[in-house]
Amino acid sequence: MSLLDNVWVVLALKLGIAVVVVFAVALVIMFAELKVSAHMQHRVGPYFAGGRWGWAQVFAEALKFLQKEDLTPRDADRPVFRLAPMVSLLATFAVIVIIPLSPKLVAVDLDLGIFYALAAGSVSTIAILMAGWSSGSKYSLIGGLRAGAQLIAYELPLVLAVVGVVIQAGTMSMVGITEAQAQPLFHLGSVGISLPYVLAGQIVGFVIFMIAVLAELVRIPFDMPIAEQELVMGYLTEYSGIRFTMFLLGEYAGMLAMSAIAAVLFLGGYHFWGLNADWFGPFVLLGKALLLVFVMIWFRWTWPRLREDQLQSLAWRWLVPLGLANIAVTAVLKVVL
Amino acid sequence: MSEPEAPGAAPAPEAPAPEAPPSAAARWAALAGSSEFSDAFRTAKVRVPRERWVEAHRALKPHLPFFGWLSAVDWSNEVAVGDPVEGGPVEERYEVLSRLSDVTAGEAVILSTDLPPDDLRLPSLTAVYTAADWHEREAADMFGIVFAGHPNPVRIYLTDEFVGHPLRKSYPLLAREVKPWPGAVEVTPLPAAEPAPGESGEGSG
Amino acid sequence: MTAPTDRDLLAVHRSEAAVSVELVTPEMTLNIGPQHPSTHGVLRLVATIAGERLEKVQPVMGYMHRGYEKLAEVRTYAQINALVNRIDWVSGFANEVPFILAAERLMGVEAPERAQYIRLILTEMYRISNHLIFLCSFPAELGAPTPLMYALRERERVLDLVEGVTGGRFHPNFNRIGGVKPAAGGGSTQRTRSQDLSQGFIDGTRRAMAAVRAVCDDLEGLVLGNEIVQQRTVGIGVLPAETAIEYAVSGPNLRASGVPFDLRRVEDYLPYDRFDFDVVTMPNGDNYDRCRVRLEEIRQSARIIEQALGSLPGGPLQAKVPRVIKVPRGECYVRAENPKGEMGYHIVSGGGRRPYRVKIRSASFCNLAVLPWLLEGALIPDVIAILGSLDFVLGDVDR
Amino acid sequence: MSLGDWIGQSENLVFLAVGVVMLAAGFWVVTSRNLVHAVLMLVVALAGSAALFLLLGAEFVAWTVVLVYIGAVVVLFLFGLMITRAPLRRDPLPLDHRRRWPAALVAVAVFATLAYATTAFFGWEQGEAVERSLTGDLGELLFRRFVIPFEAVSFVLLAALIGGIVLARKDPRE
Repeated sequence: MSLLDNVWVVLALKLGIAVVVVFAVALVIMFAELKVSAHMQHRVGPYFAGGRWGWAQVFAEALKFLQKEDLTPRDADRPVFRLAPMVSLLATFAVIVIIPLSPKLVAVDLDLGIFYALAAGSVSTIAILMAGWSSGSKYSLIGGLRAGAQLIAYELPLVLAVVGVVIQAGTMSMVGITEAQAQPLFHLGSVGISLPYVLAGQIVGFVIFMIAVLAELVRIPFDMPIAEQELVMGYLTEYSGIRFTMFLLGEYAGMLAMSAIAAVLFLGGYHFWGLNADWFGPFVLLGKALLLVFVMIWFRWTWPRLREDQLQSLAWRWLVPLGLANIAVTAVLKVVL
Repeated sequence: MSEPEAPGAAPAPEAPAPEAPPSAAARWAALAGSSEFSDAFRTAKVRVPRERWVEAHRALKPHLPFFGWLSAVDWSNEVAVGDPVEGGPVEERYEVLSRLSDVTAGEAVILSTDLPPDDLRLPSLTAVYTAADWHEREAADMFGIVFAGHPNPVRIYLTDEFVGHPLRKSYPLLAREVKPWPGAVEVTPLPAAEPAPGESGEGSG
Repeated sequence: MTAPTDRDLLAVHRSEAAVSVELVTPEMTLNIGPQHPSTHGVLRLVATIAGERLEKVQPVMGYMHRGYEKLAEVRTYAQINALVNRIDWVSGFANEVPFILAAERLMGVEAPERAQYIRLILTEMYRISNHLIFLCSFPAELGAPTPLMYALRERERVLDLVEGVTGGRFHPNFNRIGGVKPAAGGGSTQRTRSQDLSQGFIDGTRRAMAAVRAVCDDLEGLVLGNEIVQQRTVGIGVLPAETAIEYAVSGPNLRASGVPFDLRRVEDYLPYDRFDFDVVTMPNGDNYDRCRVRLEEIRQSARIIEQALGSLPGGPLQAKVPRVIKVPRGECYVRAENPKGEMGYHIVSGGGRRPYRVKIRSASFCNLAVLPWLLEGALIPDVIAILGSLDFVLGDVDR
Repeated sequence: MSLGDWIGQSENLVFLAVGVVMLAAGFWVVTSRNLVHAVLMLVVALAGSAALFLLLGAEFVAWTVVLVYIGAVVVLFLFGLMITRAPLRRDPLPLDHRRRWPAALVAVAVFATLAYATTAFFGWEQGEAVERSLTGDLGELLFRRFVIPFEAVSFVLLAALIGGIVLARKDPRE
C-alpha cells in the first residue's frame, strides 16, 4: 500500500511541476505574441509595465483578468457554462503530461503515448461545444457549431499525419518515436547520420500535421469559431474574468503542447546533433517547440481568415487524401527498405 | 450601361428654337411632358403636376437611369425655426424634389411637384426607380408624406414612438428653445478692425 | 406572463413533430449590430439566417441621426460649414467643398485660383486618407489586422500635413465662402503670398506622396496578392453595373462595377480638368475589385496632388465677399466626387443669412441601399466582407 | 472470495466507484429533460467505460473509446442537436415520455442478452492477469483471425454512411 501511495505522490508531484512549467511557458508565449505582433506591425508593443521591454505586461494582464467580475449571462446554462473552461484546460494538460523532455525526464511514458495525446486532445472539442451552447447567445452558438464542424474535420488529417510517423517508427510511445529518430539513417564513413522525420520522409505529414494543429487550436487562418469581426469572439463572447483567462491559458498551453508534440514526432524531440540529450534535452525540445510557436504567431499576424466552407474543402479535398497517400507511401517504403 | 447613351445630348440641334439652343431643362421638360422649367444656377429643374409624377419619371428613366435623391421642401410662412422666406409670403405647399442623372456625361435634372399641405399623398416611385425606396422612407419620416404603393413603408431614421415630422417648418427645434444658440451674436468685430456696417455692428455687444 | 409548463411545451413539440417529419434547421434571427465590431458604427442588420446563410436582411439605421438638415435651417452658412464636415468624418474636408461651392454659386462668387487649388489638394489628400482607411480596415474584417498598421502610418503623415495647413485633422473647417481660411495670423484677403500653406508643406507633401505610393505597392503585394484574401474576395459580393446604377450606387463602388463615371471629370467644379489622371474602373464588381479600385485611386490622387503642387498659382486666397453673408433667393444642387461617392447639397435659400432648406445627398446612404440585394444568400463571413467592401460611414448614412 | 476480500483490492474499489458513476450518469442520460445535458452525461458514462478498460489493462481500447466516442461521436451528437433543436434558453425541451416503458423493456432485454452472452462465453472464472499491453494482440486478432468479419463490418458501415448521405441530401429539384 505504501508503495502505491508513493506512486501517487510522485505522480502528483510530477503533475504539479508540469502545471507550473506549462503556465510559465504559456505566459512567455503570450508575451511573445504581444511583442512579435508589435514588431510585425511597426509598433513597440508593451513598453511600460515592469520597466524594461514591458516584461511584466502579461502579469499585469493576468491580474486584470483575475480581478474582473466573473459574469454568467442570465440565459446561460450555469453548470455547463462554468464547467467548459475547466474541461478545456484539463484536456490541454492531459496532453502535456506525456511529452518527454529528455530520455529520463518523462512524466508518464505510455506505450500508446501519441494515441493517448490525440484522444485527450479531442476532448477539448467538447469543451468548446459546451461553451458555445451554454452561453445562451446566438453568436456563441454559431461559434460553437463552427468549432464542432472544424474540429471534426481536422481530427482526421491530424491522425492520418501521425499514422505515417507511427508506421515509420514502429511504435506509438513518444520516447520510442524520439529514439527512433536518433537511430542512424545512413553512414558517412564510420559516422552514423540520424535525421529527424521531417527530413527523413515525413515532410508531407509534418505539413498536414501543422495545418491540422492550427485548425485544432482555432488560430488564424482557421479561427472562424472565434472570428471577432464576424462572431464577436464566438464561443468566448460571454466569458469574462477568470474563466476567460482559463480559455486564454488553454489556448497558449495548447499551442505549446501541440508544438511540442510536433517537435517530438517530426523534429527529433529532445535530440539535437552533438548535444547530450540527458542534459540539454529539455532545452532542445523547448527550443524546437517555441520555434513552431513562433511560426504560429507569425501566421496569426500575417494572414486573414478563411471561410468555414473553404476550410472544410481544404480538409476533405486536400489534407485527407494527402494524408492517406502519405500513409500508403510510408507503409510501402517501410516494407521495401 | 450601354443603352442610355445620353440621347438628351444628341438631339439638341433638332429642338424647336433655332436661334438659341434650348436649355437642358427645356429638353427634359419636353420629355417629361411639362412646360414649367427653370435653369437658374446651372440647376435644371422641371415642375410636373402630382398626377404626372410617376409618368414623368418613367419617361426620363431611359435617359437618366441614376436616381440621385428624393426630398421635399416645406414652403411655409409660419416657421418655428430658422428664417421665413424673404420678400413676401409664399404659396404654402410641400414641394417634393427628385434628382435624376445619367452615368456618362453628367446630364441631370431635378423634377419637382407640389403637394397641398392638407393632402400629403404621392404615388411611390419604387416601381420605376428601385433606389427611391430609402429616400421615400426618409421623406415619409421627415415630412409625413405618404408614398402610396411603397413596398416597405416603415420608418427609417426615427423610432416607432416618435411623434411629429422634424423637417416640417412647424416642428420646433427643442434644443434651440431651451438654450438659444449663440449664433445670434456671432459676428464680433476684430479688436483692430473698425465695426463693419450692417448687422454685425448690431450684433456686437 | 406565466412560464409555459412542460405539458404545454410537449403539446407544441408533438404538433411540430407531426408537421415536420424531417428535422429542419430552424431559422434564426440574428441581430448584427448596432454594437458589433464590424458594422462601422451603429448599424444594425436584422438577418434571418439558416445555418450560416443569410436568407433575408433588413438594415436598421438612425442610431446616429443627428438631424443636420434641420440644424442647417438655424445656422448661418459659415456655421453649417463647420457642421457638414462631420457628416463623413473620415473625409471631412471633402464634405465641405460641395456645400461651399453651392453657396458660392448662389451668391455668384468664385474663389480665386489659389484657393481652388488648395481645395483640390486637400480634397485629394482626404481621398487618400479615406482610401487608406478602407485598405486597412477591409483586411481587418477578413481577420488580418496587420495591414491596418501599415496603412494608418502613412495616413498619419497625410493628416499631419493637413493639420499643418488647416489646424484640424478630421474636421478642418477650412473653407470660407469665396475661398479658404488664411492660416495663422492671417485675416488679410489681399496678401498675394499669404500664409496659407504651412512651411515645408509642398516638400512634405511630395515626400508623403512617395510614401503613400510605397505603401500602396506594399498593400498590393501583401493584401491583394495574398491567396487567402483572393479566396475571400474574388467573385464574392458581385455587384453588376446595371444593379449598381439601379440602386444609385456611386463613387468607387460604381467604378468597381465597370462604370467609368467620375464627377471630377463630369462636373465642372475644381480645376480637375487641368490635370492628367485616370478614372479607374474594374470589370467584375466583386469585393476584390472594390478593393483594387481604391488602391488605384490612391495612386491617381497622388498623381493629381503632385501635378497641382507643381503648378500651384499665387494670388489671393479669398474673393471679395460681403462681411455678412447673405445668399439671394434661389436654389441649386452641387455635387462632388467624394471619397465615398457622389456627395451633394441642394441648398434652397430664402434670401437670408440662413438657408431655408438644405438637402444633403450623402454617398454612403445611397451605397448602403444596395446592401439587402447584395447580402441575400451570402454566408455570414461574406456578409462582413461585403459590408466592409462598400466602405460606408454611419455618420454619412444617418446624417 | 468473500465480499470483504473483493472490496479490499484497490482495483475493485475503483471499479465500484466508476460503476456507480456510470450508472448514475446513464440514469441521468435517460431521465434528463435537457438534451444537451443528457449528451454530456453520456460523455461521463463513456469516460467511465474507458476507465474500466484502463483498469483491465486494455489501454488501446480505452483511448479508442475516448477518441472515437467522446471525441467524434458525441461531438457529432452535440453538433446535430445544436444545429437543429437544442434550446438556447434554460427551459427544458419536453421529451416524449410515452414510450418509456417499451424503452425500458428493450434496455433490460439488451442487458440480459449481453450479460448472458458474456457469461456463457467466458464463464465466471477469473481470467489470468495480463501484464503487457494488448495492442499487438488486438491487431493480430482483428487483422488475422477476424479479418473477414472486420471487413464485413467496415463494408456495412460504409454502406450506412452512403445511405446517410443519400437520405440527408435534399433533392435539388424540390
